[in-house]
Amino acid sequence: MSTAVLTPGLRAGAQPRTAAGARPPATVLLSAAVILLVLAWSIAPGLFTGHDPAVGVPDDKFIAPGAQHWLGTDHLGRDLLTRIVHGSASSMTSALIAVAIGVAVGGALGLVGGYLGGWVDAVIGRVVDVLLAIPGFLLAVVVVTALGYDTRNAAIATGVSAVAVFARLMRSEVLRVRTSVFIEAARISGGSSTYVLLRHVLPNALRPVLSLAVLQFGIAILVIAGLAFLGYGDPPPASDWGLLVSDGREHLLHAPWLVLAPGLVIAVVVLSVSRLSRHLDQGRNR
Amino acid sequence: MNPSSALLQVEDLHVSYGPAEVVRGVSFAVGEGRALALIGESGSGKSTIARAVLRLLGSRRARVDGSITVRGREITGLREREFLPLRGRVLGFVPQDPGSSLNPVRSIGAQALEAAALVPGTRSRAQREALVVSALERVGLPEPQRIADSFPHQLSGGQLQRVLIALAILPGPRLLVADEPTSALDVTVQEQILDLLDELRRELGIGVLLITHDLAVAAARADEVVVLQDGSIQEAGPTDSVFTAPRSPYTRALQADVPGLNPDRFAGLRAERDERHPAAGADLQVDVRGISRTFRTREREVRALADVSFTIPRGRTHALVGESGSGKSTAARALLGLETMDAGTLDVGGVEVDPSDPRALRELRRHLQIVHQNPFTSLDPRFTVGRIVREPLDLYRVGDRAAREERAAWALEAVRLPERLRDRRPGALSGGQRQRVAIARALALQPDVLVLDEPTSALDVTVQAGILEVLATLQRDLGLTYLFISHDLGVVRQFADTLTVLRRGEVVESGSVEEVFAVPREEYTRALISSIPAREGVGASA
Amino acid sequence: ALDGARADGGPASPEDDLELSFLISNLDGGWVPSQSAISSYEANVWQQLTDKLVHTDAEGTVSPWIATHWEQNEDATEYVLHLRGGVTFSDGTPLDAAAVLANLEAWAVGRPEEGLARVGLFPGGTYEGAEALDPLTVRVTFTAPTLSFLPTLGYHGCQLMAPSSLALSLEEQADLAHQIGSGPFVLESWEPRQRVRLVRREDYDWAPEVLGATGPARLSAITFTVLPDDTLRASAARAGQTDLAYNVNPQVLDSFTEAGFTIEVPRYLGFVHGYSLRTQVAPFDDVRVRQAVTRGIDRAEILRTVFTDAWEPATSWLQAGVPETTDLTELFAYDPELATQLLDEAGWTERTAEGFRAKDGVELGFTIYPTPYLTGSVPEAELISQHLGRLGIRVRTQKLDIPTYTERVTNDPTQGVQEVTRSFVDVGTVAGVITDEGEDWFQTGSSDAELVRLRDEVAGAASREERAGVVEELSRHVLEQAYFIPLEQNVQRIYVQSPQLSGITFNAVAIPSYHAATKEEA
Amino acid sequence: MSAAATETTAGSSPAGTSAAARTARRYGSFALRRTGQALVVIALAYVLVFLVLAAIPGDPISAQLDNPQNGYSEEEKAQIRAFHGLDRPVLVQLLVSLGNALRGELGTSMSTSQPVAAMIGEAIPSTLALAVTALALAILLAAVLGLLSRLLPEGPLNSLVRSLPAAFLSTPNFLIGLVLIQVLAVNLGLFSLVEPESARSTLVAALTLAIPVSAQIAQVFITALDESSGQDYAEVALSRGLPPVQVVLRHLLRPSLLPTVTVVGLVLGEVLGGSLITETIFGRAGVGTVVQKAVSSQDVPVLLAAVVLSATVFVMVNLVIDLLYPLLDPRLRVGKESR
Ligand SMILES: Nc1ncnc2c1ncn2[C@@H]1O[C@H](COP(=O)(O)OP(=O)(O)OP(=O)(O)O)[C@@H](O)[C@H]1O
Ligand SMILES: Nc1ncnc2c1ncn2[C@@H]1O[C@H](COP(=O)(O)OP(=O)(O)OP(=O)(O)O)[C@@H](O)[C@H]1O
Ligand SMILES: [Mg+2]
Ligand SMILES: [Mg+2]
Repeated sequence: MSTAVLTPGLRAGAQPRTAAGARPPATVLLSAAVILLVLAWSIAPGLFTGHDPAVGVPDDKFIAPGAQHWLGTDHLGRDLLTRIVHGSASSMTSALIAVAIGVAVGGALGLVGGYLGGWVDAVIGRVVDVLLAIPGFLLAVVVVTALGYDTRNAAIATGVSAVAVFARLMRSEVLRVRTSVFIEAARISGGSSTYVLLRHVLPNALRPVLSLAVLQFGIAILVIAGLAFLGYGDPPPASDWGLLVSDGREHLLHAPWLVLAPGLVIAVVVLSVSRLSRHLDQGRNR
Repeated sequence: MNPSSALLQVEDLHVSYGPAEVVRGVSFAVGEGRALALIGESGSGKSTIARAVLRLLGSRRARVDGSITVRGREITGLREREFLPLRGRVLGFVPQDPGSSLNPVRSIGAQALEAAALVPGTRSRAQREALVVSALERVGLPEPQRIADSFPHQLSGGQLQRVLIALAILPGPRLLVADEPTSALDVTVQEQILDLLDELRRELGIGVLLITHDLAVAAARADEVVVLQDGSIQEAGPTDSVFTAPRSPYTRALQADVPGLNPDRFAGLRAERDERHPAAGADLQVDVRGISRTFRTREREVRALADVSFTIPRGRTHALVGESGSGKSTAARALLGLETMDAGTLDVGGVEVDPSDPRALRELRRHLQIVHQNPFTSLDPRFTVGRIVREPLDLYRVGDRAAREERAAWALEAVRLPERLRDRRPGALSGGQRQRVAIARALALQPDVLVLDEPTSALDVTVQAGILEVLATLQRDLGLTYLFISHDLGVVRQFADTLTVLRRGEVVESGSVEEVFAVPREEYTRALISSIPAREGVGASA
Repeated sequence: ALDGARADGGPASPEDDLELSFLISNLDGGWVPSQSAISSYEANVWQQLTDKLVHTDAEGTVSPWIATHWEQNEDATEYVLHLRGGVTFSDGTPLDAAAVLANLEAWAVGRPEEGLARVGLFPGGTYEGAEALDPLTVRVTFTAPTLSFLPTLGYHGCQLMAPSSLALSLEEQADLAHQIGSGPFVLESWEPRQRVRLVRREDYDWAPEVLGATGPARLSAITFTVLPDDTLRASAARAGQTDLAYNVNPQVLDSFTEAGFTIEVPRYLGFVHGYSLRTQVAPFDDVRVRQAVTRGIDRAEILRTVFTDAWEPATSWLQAGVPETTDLTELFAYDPELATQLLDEAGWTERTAEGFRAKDGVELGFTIYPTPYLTGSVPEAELISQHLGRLGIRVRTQKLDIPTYTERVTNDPTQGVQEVTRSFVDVGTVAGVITDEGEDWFQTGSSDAELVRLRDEVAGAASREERAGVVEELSRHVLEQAYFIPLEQNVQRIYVQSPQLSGITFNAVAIPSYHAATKEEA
Repeated sequence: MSAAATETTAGSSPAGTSAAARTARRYGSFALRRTGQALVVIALAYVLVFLVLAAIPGDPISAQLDNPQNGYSEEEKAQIRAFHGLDRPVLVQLLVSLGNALRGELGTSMSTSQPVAAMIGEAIPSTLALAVTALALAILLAAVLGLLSRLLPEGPLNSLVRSLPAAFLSTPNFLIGLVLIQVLAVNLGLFSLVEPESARSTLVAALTLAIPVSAQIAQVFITALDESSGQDYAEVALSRGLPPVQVVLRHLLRPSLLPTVTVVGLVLGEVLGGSLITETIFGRAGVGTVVQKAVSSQDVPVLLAAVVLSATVFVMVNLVIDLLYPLLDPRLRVGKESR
């Protein structure tokens, strides 16, 4: 207890924000550009390449990257860049599906568990523990086995394996928000339980969940690529990025670009996504 | 004072974090065995100066210009390696928050031995252990060995602060920089620590640079005072002259806002109120009878309230006073029906509060609202100011939309928040502004009773004075009834009509403010009253 | 388990210490001879551990091995085999007439009640019995003319095992250590599904003359290591970490040739690589669709793109090496116009939104499951899908692994396309696959009278000359009906060999023998 | 438990003894509770995986039975299905299977007829070697990155160190593996592809797995170090004259260990899951390969056992980590003895 005369305790947080509106760092802009490019690839692949992704010129097989084929050609003479561009839609949508499942199912579980508490929370908590205990990739493999091999199912499997992470984060966020004074204030202002949950708890808990969703989008690309690599994705001539690496792998010895190019595209996209996610996350803490 | 003999001499110091300059041309000197107090509101640059002196700004991307000399040696240009021997051995540091200033996962002894190892000439472990024990004894810790074996979380704040002082004086520094060394501690402990610093200063001839926000501390403990505002010096000089004859308007304003120095600040407003809403014949708005509540957790049992009773007539202010954990907030929450009581009844506006009946509670809260202590967490960061204030009106479906807008505008005006802030979110408001928003929200429903749970204790004196003024004016105009919770008796004396002093959930004393202050019956109350800053001599200007 | 202990005991001289390392994709088939002797994988091991009665080479020529000479009666129902003397199994028991009788019994009849199947290709249907005329002479009799008997003795299923091994139960036989042969190498140690190590048998002296070497093998040991991944085996070979890598992607072979490696793509007797079509399954119930498919495939482009110069075009549905094969290329040569015309005639004239042909709202299309047994079958299917796509046929491809393939394709009668990579040593085999008195590849049952007639004539032929004519007639019928779509000469086994290796020979079914092989030290 | 604790602390003051005993008893009940929870999670994982796998259409036995070439009669098929328990309702199958598992019987593989325990048992050493090496490498890598991020002065080098984890995490591990094989084995001949279980090969495979895993540990470690370096005690230690390196080693390391150890437990899942791809790339005959084969042949008993084994390892390691917390952080030692 002190005789507060001039403010004790409060730190920099007391100052109104001044840095708001500053331009994001260059790496973030670059990441955003990469993601925009890939989105554009997914929406209108035809704009970016003049080649056919499925039918190549067989006599032009294994041409090394150069002026004519920027990323070279594959074993059937198809332009690799074209295949990557055309494969992005499938890679992106499947990652989106995975994240959507994770956010929707995991978010709902976390929200309900965190807000209601009690036995509901205990039951949900155990389910989440179980999902968490099974290594994610293994769980995805099991689920995709049960559903059948194709990219959509791989996406669903990836989503299922991400449910636990989202549920946990959502729950802890809800717990954090739920104990905030403004929640009590809303109750005192006459808000019902549902009103408080939907208008105050959910929106305030969502931000970190969304930034995790962005991060998870990148991870989903990797997991789905991994599944495709093991052969649990769409069959050829689909050109999912993981499949491209998996196919190109047979030619690693004499046409290494078939592995490196799609592999690096995956890496760059995921890196951009995670940079963006980190930026969003910082925005929250600022 | 002869500058060349000064222990620490700061000359035209400028510090900026990035583009923002936060210390502008500050100069002062601390001599051997002398104490200099650096006072100023939050963010005025006090800690920054301390860090500049100790060269702890390294990791903060700060630019430092000007000159700092320690015993005549310029230190601003020194290389890190050359400065290292000065740290601890010449310049000691006592931090503000003892709870977080010791590594929680290492024992006190381990950290003390590490400090002892830095003292030149201590080779053997036994020597170091002896040093540690004697330093711990020197700061008045009775069982040094037990202390050394403990981990920080096993000691109280006062003990920890003593440990930190012991660690600071262990290498025999010439100057101690103490950055708000007592503001995290209880009143009674505060005095002991300050006494200890005084004693060390006298006996060992150590110079002290004391940073504080507490004018009373500065007045009582320092030889000289430097008043900072916004990084520049407003006033500097011997303590007596600064406090008795402040020259700068800022210092004068500062003094005027200190509740303890101006007990009658709101006397005028309250007199008008008494005229408009005479006390005689006013019905009881709040009637609390014999409430008790005990919290039981796995670990322990806490008696938060034990047979507490008080009443508040319409249009008056009742204060609940007591140290932290004495049950003040629990009583307030009980009134709002947020907490069930083990025993006793609470009536608000003649209706009994029943926490188990949601509809009755909803009805109750139309007439009874609360303003929370912390303005930083009591507002939804995603809502705009306008929407926050309108929310209770929307939820209670008061009038049509236009009427609600109007009512919200009225509430914002009542707390003197400028119109332009309506579309901002809490993140873009200062603490004082946020607290006004919280009050406006509580006012929007035009309740009869407001519970104010330490509404200003997180705020600056100046801001606090403004808020209290708003509240006093509202009471005068609307005849509101306040339950005012505070641990600051200075504020209570200015603002409340009656008070109840709580200690560990029990009523220690109650009555009208005048009576209690004039003749406190209990020792506890006396200690609380004596902690109001310097009334004798200094406060004469009020 | 004997790892490290040399079987022959004596110290080997340095130049004698040549070891061969062999990388193989799997050894999952187990070691019961009737189950795995004809496997593309285990056969590589069996061939070094065991001998055969005769040697059949890639042209189908039969030459002596354990049988030094033989006689055959007029109508090919009775054979007398004369055995080489002094041959012993590695456990010391003699390989004499009694042992041969035991083996014949196992090949022709087996012990099905104990789970021990007979050897599929051995003409068990007409086998009557065998007797020992003396310790080194055996007479084998058949109920009907059986021309395939002699060449089949050189087939990898007909390997000579010690009678003691043959007598073991199914479970006991699963242990490779119990399998005693008379071959140039003997087992030293093995780990299930991972590794087999063989060492030279020092007293071996009965190699077939055609191999061009006598006495014990030149190599002192062979280690077969399982590395399931094609790319890894190729990389290991390229890095010089193995002498031999089995089955790599044909498309990487050119780069190996450039780097000086020897590539062996032994062709064998059997069917060419191709698709057999099930005529009960739409759209293959229409001969015009089948013909359009076979005419729509640009085989030349497949050869250029997917394979190397070592591959050759198919000339019939039988490998060119089979003596009875004649060039029937004109019956299935690439002719997109003709294909278009056939599809139009068959009524597939509607078009779907994606541009594929349709009839009565049903899209014209099918799925190919590229066989996991053959590297290169996936890109090949992709190309075929492109070729037929140009005609308006939608061809989906789905890559499966071996077990799923077995379940979803081989065992599923509703799959229209079956990829064929089958070997045989005697053309008589075809009689066993084409109708319901056999595997009924085309699902015609006995409905195609012509097919039934040709089957009976092939099966009943008593002379090779007479049979050759029937085979040509049969082939013509199969190709005209487009029951079978030939793709290219089947190369089921690809051996990438280090340039230091030499003296390797392959038999009729492209299984290598390392008896005469040697290796220059690098 | 409490009795033992009392004995070991005998000799100290009576008050101390009872406090220590109380602490020990509390720790004991905490440990028991956590262990119980862990067992429940494992059992639930079994049930969950069983139910998911029950959804798979078909099984190897039916596939074999339904092969027309085998020509089994319906009666024979039913008999054989009954023998394998395939005719019973899923819930009964689950209970039987769970009961067997509790008795340590994992059943036999549907595709190879080998005992599941043996199949997985043979594969464990390879995976264990891979996982342990990978985890050790990951921790090492993360430790180096974390310490560098604190010890290097601010500047491009420090930024590089801090951006490495994100880059590591973004690179698909199959890409890393393939490149390592190409460069280290094929181009430089540093290890033999023919002996995937050799020490060198294991090291490279482990590196493949360790890179993305280390990134996650490093991220948490760096954040934790940054966080503790922003704590008052770090500044106070510095003001006492402790050299910055010593501040990092003595004051920042221990408090950062708690979140780091936690994440090490969590990334174990990545290690186990990632071994699937790594084993495939390097041709190792580990549990991952067994799982792959089981997946493709829909060999439910094997898959079930492998997944539950992974879950068990995960849960157990995390249990141990949970039980270790009080040792790492005295604040978590239940009960405050002195004040
Ligand atoms: N690391 C930093 N980076 C940027 N700005 C900073 C930093 N530290 C402090 N500031 C700003 O510098 C100004 C002075 O801060 P300082 O901590 O010295 O104030 P103070 O007088 O000690 O305040 P308080 O009484 O709240 O402790 C404030 O406006 C603060 O927001
Ligand atoms: N929900 C609860 N469960 C357990 N103990 C509680 C609970 N709420 C309050 N307490 C305890 O009851 C006592 C009184 O708490 P209360 O918040 O009323 O104190 P206070 O006087 O408002 O203190 P402060 O000045 O710190 O706000 C404290 O010891 C507190 O720890
Ligand atoms: Mg400060
Ligand atoms: Mg309180």
